[in-house]
Amino acid sequence: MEALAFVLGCPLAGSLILAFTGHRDVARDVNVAFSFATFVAACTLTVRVVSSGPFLAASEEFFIDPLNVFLVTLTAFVGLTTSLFSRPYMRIEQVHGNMTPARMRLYHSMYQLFGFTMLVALTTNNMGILWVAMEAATLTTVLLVSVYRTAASLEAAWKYFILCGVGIALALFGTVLLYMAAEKIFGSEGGALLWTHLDSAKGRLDPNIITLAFAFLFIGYGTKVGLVPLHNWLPDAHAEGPTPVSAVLSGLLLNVAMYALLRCKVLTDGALDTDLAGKLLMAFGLVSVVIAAFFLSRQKDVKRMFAYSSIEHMGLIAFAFGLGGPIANFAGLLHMTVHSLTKSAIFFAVGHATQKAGTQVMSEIRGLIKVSPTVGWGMMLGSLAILGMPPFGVFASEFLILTTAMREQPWATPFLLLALGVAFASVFGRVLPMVFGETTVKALPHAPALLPVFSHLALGLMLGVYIPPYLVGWYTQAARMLGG
Amino acid sequence: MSQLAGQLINLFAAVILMLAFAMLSQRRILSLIHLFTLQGLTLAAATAVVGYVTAQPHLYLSAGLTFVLKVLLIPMLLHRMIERLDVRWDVEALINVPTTMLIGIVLVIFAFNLAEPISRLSSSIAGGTLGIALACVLLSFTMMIIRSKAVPQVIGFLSMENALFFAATSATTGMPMVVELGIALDVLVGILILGVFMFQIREQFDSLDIRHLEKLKDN
Amino acid sequence: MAGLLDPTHWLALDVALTVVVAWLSVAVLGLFALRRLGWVAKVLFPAGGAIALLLFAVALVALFSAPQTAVLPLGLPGLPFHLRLDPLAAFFLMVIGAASAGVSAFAAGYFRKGEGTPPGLLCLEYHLFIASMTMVVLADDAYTFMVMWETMALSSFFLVIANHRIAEIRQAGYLYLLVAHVGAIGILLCFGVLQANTGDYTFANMRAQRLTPFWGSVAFLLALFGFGAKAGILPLHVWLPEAHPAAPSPVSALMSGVMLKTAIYGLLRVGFDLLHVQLWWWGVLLLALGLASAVFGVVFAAVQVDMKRLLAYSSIENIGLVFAGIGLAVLFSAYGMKPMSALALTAALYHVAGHAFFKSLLFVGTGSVLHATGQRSLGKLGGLIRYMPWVAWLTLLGTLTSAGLPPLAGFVSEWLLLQSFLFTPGLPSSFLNMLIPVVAALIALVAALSGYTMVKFFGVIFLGQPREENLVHSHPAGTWERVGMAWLAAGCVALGLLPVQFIQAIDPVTRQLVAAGLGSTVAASGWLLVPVDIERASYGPVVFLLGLAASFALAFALVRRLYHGRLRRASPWDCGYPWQTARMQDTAEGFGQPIRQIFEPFFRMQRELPSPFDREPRYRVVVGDHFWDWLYRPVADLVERMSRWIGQLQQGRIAVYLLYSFLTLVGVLIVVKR
Amino acid sequence: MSVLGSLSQLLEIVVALLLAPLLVGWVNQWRAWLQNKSAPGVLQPYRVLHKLFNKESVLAQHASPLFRSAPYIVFSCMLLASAIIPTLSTDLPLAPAADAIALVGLFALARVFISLAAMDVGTAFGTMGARREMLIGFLAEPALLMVLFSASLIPKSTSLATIVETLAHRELAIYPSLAFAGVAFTMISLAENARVPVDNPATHLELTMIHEALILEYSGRHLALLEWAASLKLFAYSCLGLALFLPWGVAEAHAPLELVLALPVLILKLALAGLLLAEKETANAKMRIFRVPEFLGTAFLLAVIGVLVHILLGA
Repeated sequence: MEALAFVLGCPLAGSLILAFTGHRDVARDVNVAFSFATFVAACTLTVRVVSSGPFLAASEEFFIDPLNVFLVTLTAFVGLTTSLFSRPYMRIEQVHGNMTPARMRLYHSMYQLFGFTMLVALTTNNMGILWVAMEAATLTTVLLVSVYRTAASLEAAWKYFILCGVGIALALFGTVLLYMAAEKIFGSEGGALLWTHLDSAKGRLDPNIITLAFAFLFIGYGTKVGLVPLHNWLPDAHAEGPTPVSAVLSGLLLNVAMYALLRCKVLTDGALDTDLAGKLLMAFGLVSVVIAAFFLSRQKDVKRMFAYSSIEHMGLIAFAFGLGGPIANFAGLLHMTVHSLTKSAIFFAVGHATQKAGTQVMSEIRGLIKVSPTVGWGMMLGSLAILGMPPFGVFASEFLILTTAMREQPWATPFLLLALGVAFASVFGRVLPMVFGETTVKALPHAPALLPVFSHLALGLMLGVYIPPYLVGWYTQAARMLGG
Repeated sequence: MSQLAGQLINLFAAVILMLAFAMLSQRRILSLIHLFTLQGLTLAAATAVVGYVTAQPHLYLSAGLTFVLKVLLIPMLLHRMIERLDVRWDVEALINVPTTMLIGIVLVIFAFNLAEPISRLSSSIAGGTLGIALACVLLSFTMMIIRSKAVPQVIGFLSMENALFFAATSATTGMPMVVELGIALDVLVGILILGVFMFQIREQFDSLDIRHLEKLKDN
Repeated sequence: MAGLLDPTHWLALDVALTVVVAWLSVAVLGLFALRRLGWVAKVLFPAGGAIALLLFAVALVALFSAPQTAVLPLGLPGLPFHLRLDPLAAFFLMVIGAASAGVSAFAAGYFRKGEGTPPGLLCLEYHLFIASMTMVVLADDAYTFMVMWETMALSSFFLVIANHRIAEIRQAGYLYLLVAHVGAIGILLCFGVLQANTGDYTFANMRAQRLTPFWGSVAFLLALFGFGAKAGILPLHVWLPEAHPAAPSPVSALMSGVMLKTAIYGLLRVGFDLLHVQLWWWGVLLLALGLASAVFGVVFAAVQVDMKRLLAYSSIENIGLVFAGIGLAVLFSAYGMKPMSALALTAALYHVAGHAFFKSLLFVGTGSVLHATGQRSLGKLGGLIRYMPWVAWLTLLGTLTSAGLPPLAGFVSEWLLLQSFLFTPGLPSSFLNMLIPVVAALIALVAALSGYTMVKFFGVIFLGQPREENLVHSHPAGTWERVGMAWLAAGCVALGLLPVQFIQAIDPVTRQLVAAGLGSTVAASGWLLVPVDIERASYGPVVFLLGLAASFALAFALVRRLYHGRLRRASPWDCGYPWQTARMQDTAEGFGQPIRQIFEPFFRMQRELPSPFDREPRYRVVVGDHFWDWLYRPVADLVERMSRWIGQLQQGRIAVYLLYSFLTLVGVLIVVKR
Repeated sequence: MSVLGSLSQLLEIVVALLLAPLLVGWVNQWRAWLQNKSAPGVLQPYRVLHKLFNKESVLAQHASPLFRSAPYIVFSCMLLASAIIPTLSTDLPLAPAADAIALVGLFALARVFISLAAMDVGTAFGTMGARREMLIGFLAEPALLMVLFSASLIPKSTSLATIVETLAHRELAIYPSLAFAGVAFTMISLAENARVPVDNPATHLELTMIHEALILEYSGRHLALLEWAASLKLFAYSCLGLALFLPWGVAEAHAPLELVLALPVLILKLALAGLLLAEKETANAKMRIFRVPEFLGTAFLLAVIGVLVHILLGA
């Protein structure tokens, strides 16, 4: 309970404080401090849940169960490492003159607020609040994306805002329908939107309404997950914002959206006897994987490329949850974890690489391994990991997903094979010359932050060869909640 | 009494739908804002009536909220914005209004057809309005698609929010208060941010024509 | 892992694991001594070699002991790392251990300063590579297998691009890893079929499954795709002639000599062990692919002008022969002719072992040459036998083995293979019987052509006169290099002279896979190799060698005894044209010319013929591979076209994006409405 | 291995060593006569060998040990070959050590060494000769193998002794496959022994010679050994052909009488064979080197067809 209060309180307080002090040099460290506090609180919360099971809080408005607590911890952790990364990164940005003090203030405050909204979205028990939090997350990230105030960043932010705004609006419509269905059972008292109630009564929800509701919720949250063809905001937003923001966007926000989608899926599966939700997820997931793979082979901008790779992986995750069943759900959750770890690590490395080369155009970044071996290796290993090379964790989940798909949906495997092959060819073919070979780039004014990169990669590596038992228990419980 | 109220709500629904159509075909930004204000007003009224019928005090609150937000605050903001950006007398050329109308009608039929089974077994006094709300959502969506200037696009976005509110209040008897507050807050912040953006876009591209925002692409 | 604390009753498997751990620790030590070449070269690599010898010994023991299993507390939940050491695994462990021992010793003398990647890192990657190969063979569940398989690919990739300054090498590495990865996905899907929806990925479970012929064939084809890609079978071979030359020579040796064998292992494991029944057409398919690769490989090897490319192509040839043998074994066992199947399988395995030795030997030989001269192009070498005799004579052994000449290893496997073909006309299907002579003829042709290629290889590098002045200063190989090469050469000779003993060692493997073996029949007739019975066929390499040696000695003695041994050195006959230079010798291109002429349709040739009016006339011929045009370019173009087409989706207009969302919404609504 | 066996083995080796040059002399003599030239004596090859052994041998400056050891290796290969081919008897202690396939391998070994030796000196001719020799080799070798296969399919065995035994001492049967094999074998042995139409032993015309180009740098005892080896090769091939295609008269195990009888029969057969060879060499013209692959390819195909025919007719 208190832990929860801290989890939500720290970032909120942080954003308020940094809203005034964010332009000072100390702010970077304050940012880290608050993120660290959040992380600690999240850990205690996790311990609590793992030891004594799920619980409700604040008159049932908040609900902590294995499914969301593991995302909470993940969010807090990546938030922490990203803040660590953003210390030197933003410092260098200031030196390069891309960030004014005012913008620094905005950046730091919004960074914490963004974390807050995500944590609320994860922990709330109220589908309405979930929606509110998602919208709020959108708003904060819009500000973060546009922080450079360049033409490109404005365009990206605008598109991001409009597309996600519309998407989220549709989700609201879905929520209204959900409420409408629930109202018949619970009456118009507040309880009707509480997920726990809905979950307990999902068998009795009216299928017609739920079907329609899920359609809207799917489109709505699917937009934020970045499922093709609702993905168009994603590459722009990732490419034009500051790199730490890109890291949290694809590392965390996509996960949160996916989480919202999963909550809806559980209700829908309960209410309908058809496997509508699963089918939709599978179809859109597969399309996303294939289309994103082909987009990958056209990229010139490094951050854009990895944004598309995020779309691809989200598609894979959606496909996994669509498959359903204990193994596939487990694989999906695992993939969410390793993807956010690996992808954010990649963005850290990419951030320093782009700062070194002074450009995001891949053809102009060369021979990182010569200038700073650590960044080079970070990028190399990260890319290999994200491409599903063992012993990194992404491989573990892809292994489970593909092998399960091979027998449950054989027709899908050729597409997956094609997509993964194309993705590998495109990404690796571009990363290789960036990392190896001759170079002309120069050193940085400040030392890059390497702890985040390699801690993430190490974790990803560990999840590939060894998953700690409590983590396993955690995953399996979560998978069970997803109707595995 | 109650079925009079029901008819009243249906009337409001019709008005809102009509206003949506009007917006879809309206060329001038200023009148767009007026239409939007009207829509907000109707929405507030409808909410109040629903509150009166179902005797739910918190609906009055949300009616008031709607009034303040969508009749006073946002229109005012919009007015000041177009004042500053001096696009008050802007007229944008729409492609072929009749076609858009036809599309709109098709959408309305589609929406009704979609909502029909639900409305039938809807408990609340005016469940039939769900179809209208859905239609409004789709219409505003279309509007956003065909508008090529920033402000009208935003207004389309807002009218979509209106439709959602309408669905929330009339189809169901109002969302929980906390949710409504949250939504309202989001909308407000959103419109503020959009406002800021418009100025920045303006100074970047010295125009609000979003056709300038087509640099980032992959083809 | 029972009694791990008490070394007295360790199982062979425990020792094998210890070997892996030891290698890993050596690797880590290398990471700590990143740039201290002396330490890495003179301590770590020899240590790795010694460990490899231990592996070799333990594998030899394990061959004759019952399967042992262990479970490591790693891996996925409910799917820890299962390990199993059965005869099949033991055989390949033996190959790995033996070959990598020699290569490690050589590597100790090979790596120099200033070659791209720092030596410590090379040491790390190198030992990671051999350790992962060992684990691939030990793996007993799909996940462990895949993890180790890809680790193997990854570490070898980094070794290939050790000298990453050069763009071609990066390209080669890229192609290599790409093919490896796609192949790996194929294998992964194959396991997906084999686990048959049980969600249990252990091989034990897969053995228990009884797949329908359809699913069985799907699994087999996927496995063939995956492992074929790794083995460099047509048409997935293109990476091989690029990657093997690009790597440092010890690495090329390991990749050609050992890594390709893991693909063979995988194919055997899936085809014979995990799949409970074989279909006859699998055998035909394997046979066809194998022969195609063999002919293709040897023909291309014959026309190469880069010594390492030549060897790479010859690897394709040898792997093709192994595939042919396996195909025959599948064919036989599909018709329930167990002993014949065992014979074919023995031939294949024998060739696996032999190839591991002689190809590694040849590659490290080129390594020494490369170091001594800095030349890879045959056109610029020659006469080295006088400057680096050790390398020359040891390489000669490898060359003769590779040419399939008695009494060395290559001949034995060739002999066994031909024997198994000779007995084929007992197959129930007359159509297949028709096929056999053609197949046998092709194999004979391949063998003869490899002789041609090897004469070219050895003759142009080591014999004749130096084609460049600086070759005169090329220094002989160091001690470690000699030790490594000597070990490998000894292997070639031993395999050639002791087929009986070695076939007895293979016997448990064939018994495990096809429930039959040659061990007993062979053991019956002492030193004579008699696969079936003395009346049908027999071959006694020792007697053979003794006969040769005796007549050699006799002739020598008699000539010396009866006549004088006067000898005079003079310059060779210049047929009246005293201005001959070393450049007037026949070149590698020249040596390949007849092949280019006879097998013209095989090649994509661009000739540059000189005209009599050129100021400085030059002749140039570039020999290319048709498969690029037939298979790879089209695929690449297709992907390119598709991505360009898909790229149209993302054209920057927000209205269009909104339209997408809108249409998707409507579409989904329509779908759910139904 | 019986006493008689070892005896016949010894006898075979001696016979081979003695008769081989004689056969060459015989062929040359007849060829001269057929070409209306005055012929050298039948014993001429012996005289040549004696002369060469007595001469001092001249070595190129940078010739390597490989160059010097090659003649001995080649010689011993040929000796071993003619020892394992059942010319007089099928009861040979050495025979089990090497069957038909090993025999082909043996010839290949010799070829590889002579070619390497030729490349060692590094003159244009040596390498060219080596290349041509290997070219002929890689076509002739599989063809020979196929010929032996089509023979070995009859007794289902690759052991030469068994083959000859079956062919010689079974009731007379017509094997159509052997007809093809025979033709193929003739062509192969012409090519392998550097005979017209593939090569001309009597010329040193630089652009066309093959065998002579190989041994161009040799002299003295080394040359003598190589010449002797060449004649042994011719002898071995002829005996192989005779053993396969008219095997009658070859002694079986434990039949001393047959053994005594076998020698004259063999000589008779060889004389006839030599006569035919001389006739053929006179009647035909040498072909261009580029036509050789076609020639040998035909032989290869014929041999394969032979095997096919055997399997088709199930005979």
